This record gives sequence, structure tokens and C-alpha cells, in this order.
Amino acid sequence: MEVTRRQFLKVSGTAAAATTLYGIGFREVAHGTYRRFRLHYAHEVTTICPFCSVGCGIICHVREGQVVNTEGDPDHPINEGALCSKGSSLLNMAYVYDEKGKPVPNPSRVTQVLYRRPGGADWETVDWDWALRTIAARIKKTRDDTFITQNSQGVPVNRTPAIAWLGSAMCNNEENYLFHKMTRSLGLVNIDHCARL
Amino acid sequence: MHPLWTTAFQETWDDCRRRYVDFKPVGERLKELHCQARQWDQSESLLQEDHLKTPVIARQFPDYFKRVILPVFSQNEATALALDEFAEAMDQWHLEDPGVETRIPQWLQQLQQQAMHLCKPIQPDFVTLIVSLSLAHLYRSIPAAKPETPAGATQSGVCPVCGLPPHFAALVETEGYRQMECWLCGEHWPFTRLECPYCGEHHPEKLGYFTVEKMEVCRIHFCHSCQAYLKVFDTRSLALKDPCLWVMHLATLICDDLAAAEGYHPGSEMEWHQWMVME
Amino acid sequence: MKKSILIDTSKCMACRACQVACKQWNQLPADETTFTGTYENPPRVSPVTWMRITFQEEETDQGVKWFFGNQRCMHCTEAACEIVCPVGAIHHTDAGTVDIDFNKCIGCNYCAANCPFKVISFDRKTDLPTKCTFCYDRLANGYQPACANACPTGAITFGDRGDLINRGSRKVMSLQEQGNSRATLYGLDELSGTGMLFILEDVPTHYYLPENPVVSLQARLWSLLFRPLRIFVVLAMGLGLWSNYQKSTQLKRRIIQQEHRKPGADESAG
Amino acid sequence: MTNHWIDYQHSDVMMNIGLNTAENHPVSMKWIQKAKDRGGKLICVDPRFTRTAAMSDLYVPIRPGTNLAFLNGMIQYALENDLVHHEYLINYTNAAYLVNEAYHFEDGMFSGARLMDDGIGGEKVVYDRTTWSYQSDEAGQVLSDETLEDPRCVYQLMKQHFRRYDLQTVSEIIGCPLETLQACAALFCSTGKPEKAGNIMYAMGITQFTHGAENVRAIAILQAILGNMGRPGGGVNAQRGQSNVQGSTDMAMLYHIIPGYMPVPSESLHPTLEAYHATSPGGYWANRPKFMNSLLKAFWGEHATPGNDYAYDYLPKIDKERSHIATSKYMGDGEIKGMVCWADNPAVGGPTAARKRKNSAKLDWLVSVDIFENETATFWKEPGVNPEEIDTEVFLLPAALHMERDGSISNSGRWIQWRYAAGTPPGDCHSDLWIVDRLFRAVRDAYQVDGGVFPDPILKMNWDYGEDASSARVAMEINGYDTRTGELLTSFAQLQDDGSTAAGCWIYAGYYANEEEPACQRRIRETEGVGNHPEWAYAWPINRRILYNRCSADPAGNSWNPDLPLFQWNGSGWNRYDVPDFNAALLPEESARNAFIMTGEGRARLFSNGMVEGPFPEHYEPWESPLANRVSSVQFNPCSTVWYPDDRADYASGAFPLVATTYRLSEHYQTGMMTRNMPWLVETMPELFVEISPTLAADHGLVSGDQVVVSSQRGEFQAPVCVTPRVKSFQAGGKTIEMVGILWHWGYAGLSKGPVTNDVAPSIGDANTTIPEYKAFLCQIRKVV
Repeated sequence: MEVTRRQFLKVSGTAAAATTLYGIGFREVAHGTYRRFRLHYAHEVTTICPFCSVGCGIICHVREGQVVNTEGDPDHPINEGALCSKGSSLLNMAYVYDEKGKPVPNPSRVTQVLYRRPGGADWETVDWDWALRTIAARIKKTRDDTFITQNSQGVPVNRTPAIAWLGSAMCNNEENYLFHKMTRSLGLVNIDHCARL
Repeated sequence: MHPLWTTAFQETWDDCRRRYVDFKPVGERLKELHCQARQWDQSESLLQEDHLKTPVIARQFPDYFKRVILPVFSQNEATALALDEFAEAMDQWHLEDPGVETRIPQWLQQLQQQAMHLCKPIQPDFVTLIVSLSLAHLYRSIPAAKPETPAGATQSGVCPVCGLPPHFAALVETEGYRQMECWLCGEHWPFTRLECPYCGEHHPEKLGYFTVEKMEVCRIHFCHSCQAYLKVFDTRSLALKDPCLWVMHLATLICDDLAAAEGYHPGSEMEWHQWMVME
Repeated sequence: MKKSILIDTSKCMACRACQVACKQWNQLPADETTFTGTYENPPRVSPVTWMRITFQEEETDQGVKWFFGNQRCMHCTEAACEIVCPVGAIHHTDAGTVDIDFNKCIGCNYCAANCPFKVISFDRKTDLPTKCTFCYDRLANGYQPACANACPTGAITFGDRGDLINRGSRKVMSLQEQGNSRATLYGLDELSGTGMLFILEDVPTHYYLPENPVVSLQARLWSLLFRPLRIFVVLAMGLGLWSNYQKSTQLKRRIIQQEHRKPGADESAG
Repeated sequence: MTNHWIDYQHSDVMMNIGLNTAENHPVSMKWIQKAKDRGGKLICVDPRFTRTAAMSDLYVPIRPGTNLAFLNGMIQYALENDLVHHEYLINYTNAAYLVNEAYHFEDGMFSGARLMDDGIGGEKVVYDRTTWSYQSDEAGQVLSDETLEDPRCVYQLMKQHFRRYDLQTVSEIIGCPLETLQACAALFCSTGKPEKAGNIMYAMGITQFTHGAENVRAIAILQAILGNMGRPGGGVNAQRGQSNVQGSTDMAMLYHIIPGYMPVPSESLHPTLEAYHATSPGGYWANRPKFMNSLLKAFWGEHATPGNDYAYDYLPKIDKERSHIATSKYMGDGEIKGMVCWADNPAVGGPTAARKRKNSAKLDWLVSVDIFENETATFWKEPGVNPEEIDTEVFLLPAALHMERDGSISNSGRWIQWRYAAGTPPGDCHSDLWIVDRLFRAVRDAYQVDGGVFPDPILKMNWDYGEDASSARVAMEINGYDTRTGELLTSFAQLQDDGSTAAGCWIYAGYYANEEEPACQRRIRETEGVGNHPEWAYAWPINRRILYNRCSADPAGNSWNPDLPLFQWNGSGWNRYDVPDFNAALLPEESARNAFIMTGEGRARLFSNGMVEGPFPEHYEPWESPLANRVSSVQFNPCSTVWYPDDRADYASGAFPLVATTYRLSEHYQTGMMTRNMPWLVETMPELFVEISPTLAADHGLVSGDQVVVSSQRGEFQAPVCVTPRVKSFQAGGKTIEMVGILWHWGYAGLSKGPVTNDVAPSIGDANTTIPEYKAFLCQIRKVV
């Protein structure tokens, strides 16, 4: 992993090191016994870039449940390690750098369940259970009020025209499949998403 | 000194000289030698860790050999004479002197006679270091010794030339391809990044790596299903022309040690850690 | 041995990954920019923007041409800033890059005024000149510059000057064979060779680079005149400014000095 | 895409039309560069000189909205100069078929035109397509004339139909110099030679028109007559805009289909399951009953039995068009009470976005699931809106980032690739899978406890994916399994219609066929081959990388291009580098007769009754156009539904003389929700701007950076102007037509704010797909003084 400038400046200066081994921090290590060294465990995970649909492979380095670095996946046949400027700035969606160069979680990300009361001027934070129960109640009420079981010719139609559903091109296939199963089970017909937008 | 030392070594040497083309038996032979060496009694190590303080530059291994290994052997001037001869032979390797091939075996003969009189027992792993370093250096410097890589041998977990599992690899070019390097014959071959070369495990949750603080260049990639580790050097950001992984491996032997402490064994079965001082 | 950066403008698609990487490595905050009429932003090199991509649209007979340039300190061999600096604060490092020693600098801003490429910008807050440092701190520890590391199409490459000159001239020859007579390797002999080499597909002015940059006459005269008197001049100015030195810039200089000047005598993070 | 990204390297000529590859799909330039290094040529057809044009060999300027005239001009050029690929034409297309005598075409209208009510108080043409058929003898065998001389054969009708699109007329319609057009036609039609492969890449610049679907038809016809379909380096390649838009379309997040591109049951056409099966088209689609019954089995498990038509009635039946424009109109009429919106931002991305935000106020409740606080969820916080008056209840649920959840996505090349979860999402964020699973279970619990209207489809739904939904179990259901043994299927050939198999989406069968080593997680690169990488991930259908690949070889089985053999008959079998799109057991001559297995005729349809506007593509001007239609008296696509008639600007009134088109930047993404919250990207492109030509700027006394108000019949916004020679006026129809380029990444939420420019876009859609016409409408600019 590329070390940030802060670590450099703390320990090194600008004089040209005589040999390459200095470059990889050899000397200090030899002094101490191994117990004093702090190990940093990480593992590599492959994912696909979420921006355009070329489908470039990306390797994320994850340490203690946090993504610490993302780079192009060299073994991926489409991008062979290369990424465009959006793809290589993927980490910035999760972390932005404050002026001291330390990564902090992106402040504009929504991390709590927000609720806006009718006529309210701002958000209130609520918990998941309440939100899910209330949304289920709203769906149930709207569906039961407007459900049509048969049309004029007696053909069973079982639909409700009163709920619109916008699925998404930013979600995975499995998520979109469950969206579709849920909409058809509720009898929704106003289904669309940003492919047609 | 253990009599086995001389005959095993001599056979390996003749084997290698006679049959450059087919390397596989040489690799097996060397591993056998290496395992036998480990059964000797292990007293205090000859090599103090400050010997590693003096830095080693790529392509200047002979110089390192003279300044590190030479003092170790020089308690007895008889071995010193043999080692001088070897050091000089190593220098000539760089001059591609045609006669070098004959001069090295003479050195080995002398070392074997002298080894008898050494007052201190040599640490077994240190023997491994000497043998593998000298053979590896020999193979790399005499191009004829190594046949071309068989075509299509891209995704193999062992060296396509000499069939030995690798001990270290490097991430090369800006894209970060993983390029394995055979510690014995120096053969390079590409290998995908998210797969264990020893057991073929490729589920991400079974693979991982750790780095030692302030030495992030060396990553110890381990695999939970076969508990083996491989050292991977991220040489992309270093501005070195062509980094010699052997030297970087020597410089990061502490990582092998830590990997052993964490319970992983080297996939190449080349045990390095015993001769480091461990408090 | 001398190091250089080769910028191949025919491979550049102006995605500005280098501009972002330079800011990320040198921890420079984002400029407050507004739309100025072209895709080019930020509009000029500034204390917080040490390099930037330039967009130049030209109406030619074969239709519109769009040139993407790269504006940064050229690290010239015959550096006007070094010649004209009264206190000798600017010097060449062993890798051939031009470095400013903030200890000696008295903030006279002569270098910024005389730079033929106008890439040194004066920082009002710390009274010090700022410019691209060729990532000298990375170089000293065996790393390649941040912009070269980030370029996805390989338009920016770093290496020994000799290799890059061969590669550059080979590419220029192939461009000329394909009928582009104006292709040149800029920086080969300008100011007896600059650290940054450009493969250009058209006249240098389309890339915000002067035709034939030269150290101005008065700059040479100024240094000739004052060089013998330098000791005296330095003493006088030093004394006069010494009290000012204590008062306002003491703290700032120490921080900057620690970052740019302390030799890398011991270990450094790999 | 019929081919895929890596296949671009084999193209000899690439036409990049209605698309800005260098800015919106940058990494694909790597493969285009490889083709150029082999001597390939890149043509860029675009109203503006973009970064793609800067890297192309030939740049063709084109007036927005006239792509169809340009493409018809290419077809005419290929037919007149006999550059077509004859052997391909006779064997693999229906060029030789004889067409029904009753079919005729004059002055822009085809036979069978009827003016019908369009369901919202207006009228539109709905064709009676019976006359668009072939002549067949009494035994039902289609008549054909291999010599292509018969005046009623499709080939001669095409020559007659496209005769009006000679290059001189086309150059006056699209406003491009004649020599450039001739150079482009000569270059691209050179791929008609058997060993050459031509590749057409397109995106929203082709589809976002009222005649968008006909644009794609014209591309398909051009590629078919030049023999470029189904072979390496060829194909019709749509470069889609978002990471999983291909996957979300396969999973049918659209009102008119259900997973696997099967039509949604309609109350008029498919009252019962038999009626649904009876309407299955010919070709491989004859197996649709198997796919439909398997889907119903996957939805309702053991409750779907032959007795109750596999719970066919649990599926809702559609009554009228319910596309995005229609839904926002119904929302305005108060018919829609609630909306659930997953990672979508129609308040900025939708056409006439201002009306959309006003309509949102009529909702009782709105649920939005997103990573950032987007404009759709905060329409009540828009500047100049009084929150008290809006009593919509809004829920904003925090979603995890794309890299923080696992699951598969499909890229443009139909490659289904698996993503592993990297790290855990912060705070209360969860993956959309977790959210939709918990939401459904909450609704099911509500119905279990309090009952309700017709709860059966919900209570009997086959929905059990574990406590925390696991995407692997969902994937196995999509992949399909044998209901008796539970064993996963490896191909959709195993699907049965007797309820013994269940599959969520039949085209995905085989992508998750075994639990330990699922095909979509494979990472093995090919060591030799044509770059298809068959063992990397999985391409639907059944890992076929190039569709219609029987056409890559001649009827005798020899590959058209000997040194790039995708399929080569070796006397007893095929040497192959891809999964065959035909029955490989047959002899080459027999399998050549069914090269296009999805169509009833087994051939490419140059003459087709599939489109609503007509069997051949016919050029019509956009809804708001500065010029009268040159080729016929029908000004605008008669089959498109006009949702808001008074939204149309009349050019003659002179109020809106300029043509406007919308497009994107490489530094920002879609509605900018993600990129407008990153400081360094905002620094490179801090503000919205519009691009105009130097001549237009001179007329209005504008200089780069001046503020202007861009207005249209539907709304206006203010932005700085960028005067650039890359945008030019067009000499078309005897007039000088000026163009305004509009970006649409900005909105009132996020780090970098700006006006919503889609307020000016028209709410009129394509006749077949109702995709809005963002790419050509009329507007006016005035200087802010």
C-alpha cells in the first residue's frame, strides 16, 4: 500500500539514500526483536466498478472491516488493471481526505434512517424497525384502498395502480429480482427505472 | 562434521552439472539435502543479526557475500582461503568469464575439506542459505544452464523450468500483475493475484495478507486452507530498474520469521527463520 | 544520474487523474473555482495547484483540433530562477531537479518574476515561492512521482533522461511519418535541456509553452552585477530583515524547513 | 450488445454514433486503440466535436434528431453501389422473401394506418400490421426469389424505399458537408466485403428520440446487409450507461415485461394462461410456456400447481401504458398515492423535472433508498418551495455502497460478474437486498396479522432467504432448479412447462449452477482464442459471448475471415471458440437455414412487423424541430403518444429558434449525486455550463463565462455559457440552425449545487419504448444583463 506523505516526513528527509534497502525501511527493523512490530492484517476482495457499464475489475484492500485502498484488477481481461479517473477515485466515495491528509468517512453520506413528517421542515432520525413497520403499513393501506380484483369484462386483474416503483440500475441482479418479485406479489403495475429515464 | 554433508552435496553438484536441461531432480535433491540439514543439533547461531545491517545492493551479492559470510567463516584462516577463492569466482561471474564454471567446483571441494575443521557447527539453515544462494546465483549467471520456459505454462503454481514451488513474487508494471520468481533458477512466470499458488484456493475469505509496519513493500500472502504463505513485494512504486527479489527477500527475513510465529509455513518449504535471533 | 518525466500529449485524454493525484500526495486543498469559459480548471498554477491540465481549442483547415497540455515547473538545467536568486536559495539536486531551500529564501519573489514558463507562484500567507517539486521527497526514497504513478493511459512516464529521450524521439519520428510535420520533442534543447520532456503534436504555444524560452538579458545582467557584491548584499539585507524574520515568519519557516530540508539520514517508511 | 468490449479489437471500421466513448466509457478506448493499431478506422458521428472526435479518424457533424436520415443514407449508399454482402444477404436475411401484395408505402405512411384514441384524450396512428407479411403458398411455405429480381421481394422494396435518401438530400437534412458524408459512407460500407468486419457502437444519442427504436432498427439493417452481424469485430453494440442497467433490464424493472423479456400479462390480450401461451411467437420463443411456468413456480413454489394455472392470476394484469412519463402524469392526476424509489433521482434525471417535483407533492408517502441525500427525496427542501404546503411523508433509507455488498451485475457485454462485499457499511446502512427482504417480510407480517384485500399472492410467495438475506440463495433461485430434487439447472434447455422446474429468469440459467464454484465467479483468462475469455465469469444466454455466431461462417461452414475463425467446419464437427447460437449437431447447410434462432423465419428481418411505426425505418423530424420533414409530409412520428400537447413549442412562432441537446461530462456521473460530493472532482468541473458556437455568441453579444437564461416551452434555468468552436451551426434545409449543448449533472442537493436543467426537456417518448426525447428540442437563450 502506498504510504501517505505524513509517514514519510516524520521519518525521512530529502538526502538521497545511498542504497535501495533504506528505501524499504530495513535498518530500524533489524534492531528490535520481532515482538514490537505491529502486524496489519488485510485481505483483498474483487468488485466491479459501479460507474459505467464497461465492467472494470477493481481490487479492494480491506483492513478491520474498512476499505483502505482500491486499485485496478490486473488479471481482469477487460481493463487489465487500468481505471479511468472516476474508477480510481472510487475510494473517495467512502473516504475523503481532510487537510492533514487523514482519510475521514465522507460526511455527505446518509448513515441513519431519516423520516420527514408531513409538512415538516427537516429530517428526524428513526430506527429501522419503526421505519419498516410504518412503510409496510402505508403500502398495505394504499394497496387495500385501491386494489382492483376484476376488470369490467370479469377478467381477474389483481392490480393496484396507486403505487409506483422505481427499481434501479445501481443495484445488483439479485436485488432487482427481489424488487420484481415484491412488486408482482403486491400487484403493482407502475414499475420503471432509469433505463427508460 | 556430519559425513552426509559431503556426499549429498557432491551428488547434487554433479547432478546439476550433468543434466542442466532437466532440473526437476536437482530441485528434489536439494530439498532432501535441506531437510537432512535440519535434523542436526542446533546450537547458537553463527550469524548475529547485525550482520544484516550492512545494506545489500542488487547485483552486488558477491560484495555482500564477502562482507557478511566471509567474516563468519574467517575464524579459521583455512576456510578463509577457500572463501576468498569463492568470492573471487563470484566476481568473475559478473564478468561472464567462460572459465568460471570449472573454478567453482574446485572451491566447493576445498570448502568441503575445510568444513571438516570448522570449530563451530554451522546452523542447518545457514547451510541452506549458502547452498541455495550459490546454486541460484550459478543458474542465473550461466544462461545456457536454463532451458526456455515451456509454452503455455502460465497459470502453474510451480516453476515451469525446475518444478519448485516459489517463495516470493513481485507486483510489476503500473497495473500490478503478480510475477512469481523461482528462488532457485530465477524463472519469472505470471500468476493471478487472488489465488493461492500452492493449493489453488481462490475464495477471497480464505485468502489474506499481512504487512509489518514500516515495511509495507513486503506482503505475506497466506491461505487458510493450506496454511502456506508467499512473500509478495510491491515493487511498482519503487523506481528501481529491475529489483533483485533475492536481495529483498534477505532484507525482509523478519517477515518469514513473523509468518512462522503466526503459524504459517512457507509454501516452498525453504525454512529460513531458525537462524534469526529469537528472544 | 539525471531523472526526467516524459509527457506524451498524443496519448493524453485529459481525464485529469494526475491533477487529483498531485493534490492527494501533497495534501493541497481544492481551489475555490468557478466556470471561466473553458473546461480548464483551476484556471492558473497557484500556491495550492502545482500542476494542471490545459485545454486549447484551435480552428484549423482540417476542422477543429483540441490540444491537452500539462503546465508545471520544467526543472530547467539553465534555470532562470536559480540565476536570478540573490541569496542562492535555489539549487539543482543530484537527480537534476530544481529545489528551493526555504531557509535561505528571503521572499524577494525575483524567481517568480523571471521564470520564462510563469509556473512559480508566490504564497502570500507564508511569503515563500511554491512550485512543483518533481516529488523530490518521493524520489529520495525510491518512489516515482505521484502524477506518473496515476496516469491511466501511460501518457506521463518517469525514468532516466537518456531512456526517455530515445523513447520520445522514436515516437516523434513515427508521428512525423504519419504526416504530422509539426510534431516535436520539446525540452530536449530548450534552456540546454529541461527536466520535463514533452511530445507535442503542434506548435508549443497551443500547449501554453513558450516558443524558445530563454533566460532574459536583465536576469543575466542582474546576477553578473550583483554576484561579486553578493556577500555584501546578503549581509545588508540579512541584517535588515533579521528582526522581521524573528517576528512574523519564525514558526512558519520551521515547519516548512522540517518538511523540505531535513536529510533522510535514517529509515523511512517503504 | 451482440458482441462485447474485448471484441472491439477485431473491428476494421468502427462507427461511434450517438455516443461519447472517450468521456463516458474511457477504458473501452483501450480496445478501440488496439483495433486502430491494427489499421482499424474510427468514425465519430456527433453534433459536437467531443474528446472521442479528437481521437477519431473521421468526424461527421450531424444536426440533433436526424440520425435516422444519416443511417438510411448509409443503407441507400450500400444498396445503390452494390456493396452489400450477397451470400450473407440471401442465406441469413429475409431479403429474398416476397412481401404481401397489399403492403404499400407513400408519403411517409405505410399500409394499414388507423387513427385511434391514445387513452389520454388524444389521437395517434396505430397500424394494422396484417399487410406487413410475406406471400406464402397454400401449404404456408413462404415464397422467395433467390435472384432478388422480383419487384415484391424485400430487397427490391428496400431499394425503392431508401431511394429518397441519396447522400445529397441526406447532407442537406443533417447539415453536414457532402464530401464528409461520402467519405464516411465509402469507409463504413467497405466492411461489406466478406473478410471485413464493421462495428456500430451507439448509446443515448441514438435511443433518446421519438424515433429512437427505429434508429436502432436502421443500425441493425445496415449491419445485416453489410454482413457484420454475429462475427468477431462486428455486431450492434449498445454501450449502456450504468453498471447494472443491463442486469436491471434483464430482471425486468420495466412495466411492460417480466424477467427474461417475456411480456407482462395484459388484461385484453392474455386473460388466461392458455391465451398467454397461445401468443408465443415463433422460433426459440415457442418454448415460452416452459419459461413462464418455471417463473411462476419460482414465484409461488408449491402453491403454483397445474390446477390453478400455476397461480397465473396472482400476477397483476396491465391495462394501459404505465411508463415513467405516464406514471408521473398519473401522479399529477392524483391516481398514485405512494412511490418507492431505489437509488433513482427522477427529480433531476426525469424529463420536465420541475413538473415531476410538483407532482411528487401529491403523493401521500415516498420511500427513497440512496447513499446520499438526493433531490428526489428532498423535493420539499427545494429553494422557493414552502415545506408546510407539502404533506407527503418521506422516508430516506441509508444504503450501503456498491463495494460494500455482494451480488452479481451484468455489464454491456452480458457478462454476469460477481462482486464480493469489501468491508462493512457504516452506521445504519444496509445493502438493498437486506432492505427489500426486511420490507417484504414486514408487509407479509402486516397481512398475516390484519388480513387485507386478496393477500394470497403475498402470503403464498416463495420468499425465504435466511435471517439476513443471502444473495447466493437468491442467485440459485434465479438460476433455476428442479422442483423435485432441488438440483440446480445448467441451461434453459432443461426447463419444462409441467411444473417440474422453477427458474426466476430463464436467460440467466446456468450462471449460478453450483454452490461452491458458481460460473459467474470464475476468474480464468483464456490462453488462446479470439479474446472471448469463455471461462471468465458467465455471459447470458448459456455463456454465449457473440450472438448469432452461425453467421460468422458461410453456409458451407468456412469462416468468412480465415485468419479470425470463430466457427470453422472441419468435415465432421465445428472448431469453435464460442458457445454455438445454432444446432451444432446439424450439417452446416441445415444449420445455416436457422441462423437467427429467435425469429420465426430463422433469418434476420430486414422487413419486420415488430415495430409500431413500420416495417422499414422512415425518417421523421423530432417533436420540436426547426425544419419541415424533407422526405415526406409527415412531420413527426405519428405513432408516438403525445402526453402534454400544449408542451410543444411551435418553431414558426420564432420564440424558440435554437436546437438544444443534453449530454454528460467524464468528470461527473448521471445526476451527479455521487461525483458532486467529491471535492477534487468538483474542483475540475465546479459549475454547470451550456456550450454554444462562436456565431451564436456573436449574435447575442456573449463572451465565454457570461450568464444566460436558457428557456423552452416548459421551463428555464440560468447558467454560464462556454463559447467554443467545437460547437458549430448547421447549414440544413436552406437555413442556418444554431445548437445549444446542455449538461444535466447538477441539482439543489450535494456539495456543488446548480439548477436542474432537465426542467426544459420535453415529456414526449419514443413510440415503442417511451424513452424521453432529451437529445433534440427547441429552446431560446437570452443574456442576463
